[in-house]
Amino acid sequence: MSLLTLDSVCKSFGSTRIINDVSLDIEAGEKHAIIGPNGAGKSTLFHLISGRYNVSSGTIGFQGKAIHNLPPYEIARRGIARSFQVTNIFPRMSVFENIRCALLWSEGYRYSFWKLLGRQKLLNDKAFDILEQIGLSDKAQLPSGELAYAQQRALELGVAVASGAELIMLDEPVAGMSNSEAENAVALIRRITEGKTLIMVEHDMNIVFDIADRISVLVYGEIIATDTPENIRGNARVQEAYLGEVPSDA
Amino acid sequence: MKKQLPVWLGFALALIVLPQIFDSVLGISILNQMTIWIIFALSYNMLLGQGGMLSFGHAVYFGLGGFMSVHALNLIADEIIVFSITLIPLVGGAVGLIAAVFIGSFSTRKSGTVFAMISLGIGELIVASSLIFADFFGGEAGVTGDRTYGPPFFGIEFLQDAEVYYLGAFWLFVATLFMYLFTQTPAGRMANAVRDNPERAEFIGYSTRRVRFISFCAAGLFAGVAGGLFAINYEFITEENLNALTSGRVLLMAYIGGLGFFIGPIVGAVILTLMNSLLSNYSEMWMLYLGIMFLLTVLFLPRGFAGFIMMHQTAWQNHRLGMLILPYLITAIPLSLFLAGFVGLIELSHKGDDILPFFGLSLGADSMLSWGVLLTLAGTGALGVKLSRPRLNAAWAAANTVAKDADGDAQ
Amino acid sequence: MSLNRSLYHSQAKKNRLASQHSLRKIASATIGAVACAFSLTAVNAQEPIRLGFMDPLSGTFASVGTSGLNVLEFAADYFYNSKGGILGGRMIEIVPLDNKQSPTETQLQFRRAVSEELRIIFQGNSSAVANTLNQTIAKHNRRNAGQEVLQINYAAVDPILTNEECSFWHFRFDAHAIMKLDVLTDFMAMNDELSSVYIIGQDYSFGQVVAENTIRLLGEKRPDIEIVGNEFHPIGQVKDFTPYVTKIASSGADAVVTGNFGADMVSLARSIIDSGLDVPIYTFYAAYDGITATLGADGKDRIRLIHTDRANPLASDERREFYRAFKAKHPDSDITQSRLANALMMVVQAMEQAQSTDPYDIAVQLEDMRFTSIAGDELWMRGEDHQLFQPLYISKQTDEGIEFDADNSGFGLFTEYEVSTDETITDHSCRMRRPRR
Amino acid sequence: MAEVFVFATLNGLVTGLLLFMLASGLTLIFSMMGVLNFAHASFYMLGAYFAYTLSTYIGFWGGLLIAPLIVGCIGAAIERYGLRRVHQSGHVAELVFTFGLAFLIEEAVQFFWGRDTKNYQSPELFDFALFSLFGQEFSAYRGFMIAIACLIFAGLYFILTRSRVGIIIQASISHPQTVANLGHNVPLIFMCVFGVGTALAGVAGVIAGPVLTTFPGMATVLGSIVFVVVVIGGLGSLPGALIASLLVGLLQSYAIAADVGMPELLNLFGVSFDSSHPLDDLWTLNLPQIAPVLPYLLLVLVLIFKPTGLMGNREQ
Repeated sequence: MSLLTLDSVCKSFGSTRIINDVSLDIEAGEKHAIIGPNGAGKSTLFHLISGRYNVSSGTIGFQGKAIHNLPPYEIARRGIARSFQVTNIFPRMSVFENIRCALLWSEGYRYSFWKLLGRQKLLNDKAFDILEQIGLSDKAQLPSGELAYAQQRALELGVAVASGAELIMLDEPVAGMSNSEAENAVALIRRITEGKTLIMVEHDMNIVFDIADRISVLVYGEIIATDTPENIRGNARVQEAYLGEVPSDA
Repeated sequence: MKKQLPVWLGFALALIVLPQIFDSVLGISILNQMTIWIIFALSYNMLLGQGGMLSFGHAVYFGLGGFMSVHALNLIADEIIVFSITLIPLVGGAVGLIAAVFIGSFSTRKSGTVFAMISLGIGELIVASSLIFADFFGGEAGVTGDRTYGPPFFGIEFLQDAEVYYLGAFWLFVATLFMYLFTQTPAGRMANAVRDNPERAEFIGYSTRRVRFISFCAAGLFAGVAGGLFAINYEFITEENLNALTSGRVLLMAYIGGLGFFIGPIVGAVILTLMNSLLSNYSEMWMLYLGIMFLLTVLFLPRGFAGFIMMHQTAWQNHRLGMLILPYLITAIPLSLFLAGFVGLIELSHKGDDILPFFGLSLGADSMLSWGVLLTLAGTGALGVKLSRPRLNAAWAAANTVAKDADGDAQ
Repeated sequence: MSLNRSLYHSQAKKNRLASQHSLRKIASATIGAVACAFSLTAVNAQEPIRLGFMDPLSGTFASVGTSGLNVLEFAADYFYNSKGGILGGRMIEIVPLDNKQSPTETQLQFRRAVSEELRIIFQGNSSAVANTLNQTIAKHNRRNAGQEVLQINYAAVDPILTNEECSFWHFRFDAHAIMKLDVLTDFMAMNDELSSVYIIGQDYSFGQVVAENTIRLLGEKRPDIEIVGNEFHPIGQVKDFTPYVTKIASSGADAVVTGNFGADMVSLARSIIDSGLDVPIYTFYAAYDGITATLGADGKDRIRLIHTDRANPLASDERREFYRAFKAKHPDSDITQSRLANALMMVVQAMEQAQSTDPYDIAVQLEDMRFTSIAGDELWMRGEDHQLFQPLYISKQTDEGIEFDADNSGFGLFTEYEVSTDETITDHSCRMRRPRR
Repeated sequence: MAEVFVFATLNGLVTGLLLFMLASGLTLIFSMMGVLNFAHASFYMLGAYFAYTLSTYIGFWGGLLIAPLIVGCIGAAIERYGLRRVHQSGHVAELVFTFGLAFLIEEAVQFFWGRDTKNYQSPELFDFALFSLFGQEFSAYRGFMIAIACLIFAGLYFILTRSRVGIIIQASISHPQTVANLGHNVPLIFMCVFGVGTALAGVAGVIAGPVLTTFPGMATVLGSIVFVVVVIGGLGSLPGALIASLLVGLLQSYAIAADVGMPELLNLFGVSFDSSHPLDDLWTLNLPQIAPVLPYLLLVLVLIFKPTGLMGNREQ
């Protein structure tokens, strides 16, 4: 059985249909990339899966249970974590606090107001481990709003993966990075999604073909193809609809 | 926590020693006000500073807690219940909590303007009902009680304000400690996260509404505790203690003190209490000064007085604070000249036929010379500040740039 | 002597001191400062008698408080300080205590008063404040024997202060609301053409006392007068009184009775005038502090007040002199409450009789004191409930026959009806607990 | 009964339109700048006081012309030297700034004009009854107030829908960033809009001062109600502001006129309580008594069930 199942998902804003009858199955452990021209609805699709938007029709199932139209926190608790295209962290809190907050729910702390965080050795160690992984341990006490851009992106990733979610969704994780920064980021993504399921939206085709096991192509709100990287490269419809518009820096 | 032990010990010591220094009736009275306002302002900061919820009706929880506490005092006096006076703040806290649970259940769904407006509306509704339900709220005269009837606490009957002070100081210490500890818990930290970025908080598994609700309830609880202390201290409470003026005042305290810092509201409460009780004895215009000070703070010290102190952290860490002392002093002299002149002008324009004693001078409103002296004073001061600014800015830059270099070297 | 006195003032009263023309000029200021140091040591032997004056001196209600303070300070200077002081040459010093008309601030200012050893506190505005102060003083005096404080209430009219809640430490120099209403309804009852009355008031204790007792008293005196409306509105929150006036108009009332004060009074009167409703307004607080000026010609013959001081024409030259002197010093201010002068003079007389400034001794002397005011009125402080009895007057706003106007507007109060001291005496329900000495 | 109804409607209309004059400026400012101006009613008060002072020299009409200009200039200056600076510290800081401003303006008014009520009179030109109905007069001045308010609404509507400036402003309401990208001087637009918004409040003050009494508390009495109106109407919606203004005005006016209360209501259901009941105050509650709080009740209900307000589509 698939880990994530989208069945005839539609989303309209007013009379404009952004996502049209999308069906998709993601297997556990799969690294899946979604590509498509600007405005194709990739981010909207992410928002539908992660609960930021409600679907207009269709269903989304995760581990066999329907999750569409649940609030984001319910979906997050079931094991879907995501990052954002525009850095979306807690700017006035320290880097360490960002990661620790991202860990809290999965570590079972819920809304407790009787436990002192300073005393939770296991939790703090875990947060430091993640900081180590994303290479920010020396900036642990800095307010995260003061980090450099690439570091903020790294933190963005860290916050997304901290909860140890089964499914990780990354929205353009390397957008706006220099080549060397992007390389580091890809290595980081590989490392932290080891053994997890990954869905990724990305414009950089090198990275997409490098990481992904399967690729879906979204054009005007419809998936026109889902296949392995090799087959997608050879798909005529994809060529026609999309590849001509690949950004030049790809 | 261990690192902060000296701070807490110092705090406790200060609470014990202060009434020995300021031991007049007035001194004790001001200290008592401070204990109440500090708790209240800290509880407000849980909402705005830590939770990002701007409330225009926080006095509701303070006032309701206070009203119930006075009623509790009366029940004790009538021997209907047996309860120690020392625990009255718990009554206030419980009432504050209950009210917050009820109101928070629908008001915390959104933050921002919607929350602010609901808090304003609820505040007005409660104030209005306080005048309608005269049996419970006592109309505009309020309700009175007497704190001396309960079972004595180790022989203390709380006849004097000084005895009440120590009770208040105890509760202040406890409440401050708990409010501080709250910031160190998952719920407290998530409140910060929701303040910073409610959207992201949802995607890491937290319902922002629930997080806000918990902060809101905690803030209501401690506001109620402050209300309970108010009841013990003044033995009465009126509608004005839950109206918009009181809500505005606690907002002022928290903001002037500095929202981003735990200690901020404490600083703000101390400053405003002093201004309110002392300044008003010297000038009818004290509210004008308060308003000006508030606006200047918002304009130039967006992080409040605590923020201003914290600005010097970098310089301090790198032992460059000394560089700033002289420039500060140089600016302070013309600044105080300007302030003296400015205040003099305001006071003089309101003297009518009376004479304004001004540093040994007697100024009269109908003497051009008087106006001239003050205008010159203010003018020279302003000019002096303007001239000394570049030097201060340079010194500031130096103290901090050097600090950054040292930082870079260390790496 | 005169120089010394004024200098002493500049020291003691901090920034609120009496003006002395000789001192206005900066040139003399330095000399003044030096002389000040001398006069201080000289005065120490003759310590001043310090009296607290607690009323709103900042904020919205401040105009009422400051005008009271002007009168009290002036009276102290005019009657005593300029004549060599009291109790063998001691000056009277008035210490202002700004309670911002808030019960909470009243408590804070009371503690300040205790701190500064002020043992006699004059207070008037707001019954809520008076009640708070009454209870605070009662508690304080019980808990601090030997440091008692005395409350001289010159304007708060809530009846309970000399009835259920009466206290040995409280003396009222104003007539309470029911006494005033008794006279007001007598006056209304005399008007045979009056057949219906509309009552409107602020929704708080005084407003309710007015409504309740107007209905009761008119019912006793003129059962034929119909009460066509009894309306309460929230205090200080009404933007526009026109909707209320519409109701008054449609009720067909011949007269309106209200206990409103401040902006609520002005707005109500304005709305009544604007809607062309030609009915008299019987009221308590519709003069001075800008109100007379604002209503001006529109209020002529329409506003009728019940009050304790005879307005124009003044009865005695002594009072005329006092008014003139006050006006010379405070051209923009009026003597809004000459009760304050009565209260001060009676307190001073009590001090002189007891040769003491102790509140207990003063209180004992004040009880059952009879006193002739500068207006020539006979006053009696009843010992049983500490309520002062004095003649009561009903006056109307007009510009005819006005010797002393209000707000320099040309309009003032002209007395139409008066009731002698004896006729105002009413029963009381006070069961006073007297401290043992 | 009919006369009460007619006059209640008229009174509600006057109050509602007065509220609208304030609410329109507030809405304009909010739409453009995202700032809920707490001090808006204070500018209304300033308008009344300036007009009072001017009217003693150059008469009412001079005041009507000049006072709003002065108020607008003060508003623009405050935007330029105050709000713009605070803007960097975020929305809470802005809200708090205007909150402090309201406080300061009230103190400043007391400082310059004193605490007494001011004898600010409507012009003699209007000292007649516009019409008389059931023996009650409707003063010409109130008619004048209605006319001015309608004029303002028409003017605003025309400017917003027909002029170039209006198109820019409309665009800024829906797409503030885009307008800046199109090369318009947004700070200048902000300053002007704030100036115009406060000047509108000034106009309201000038014409309301004579009937609603010019005193230092006049801003407080109106201040939060205007706020309530704007929020109920939907933040940023001018039609919403108009509807909410009239709604609140009429609601209060009818509530005062209606002599019904809990006793009548309970009697309908055949329930009665004796007066010694502890909740006596609740059972004897009547509508006129709670009229002034009805807007707040409405506010809370609207916010709970439709947080965007009646006509709004933006959530702040």
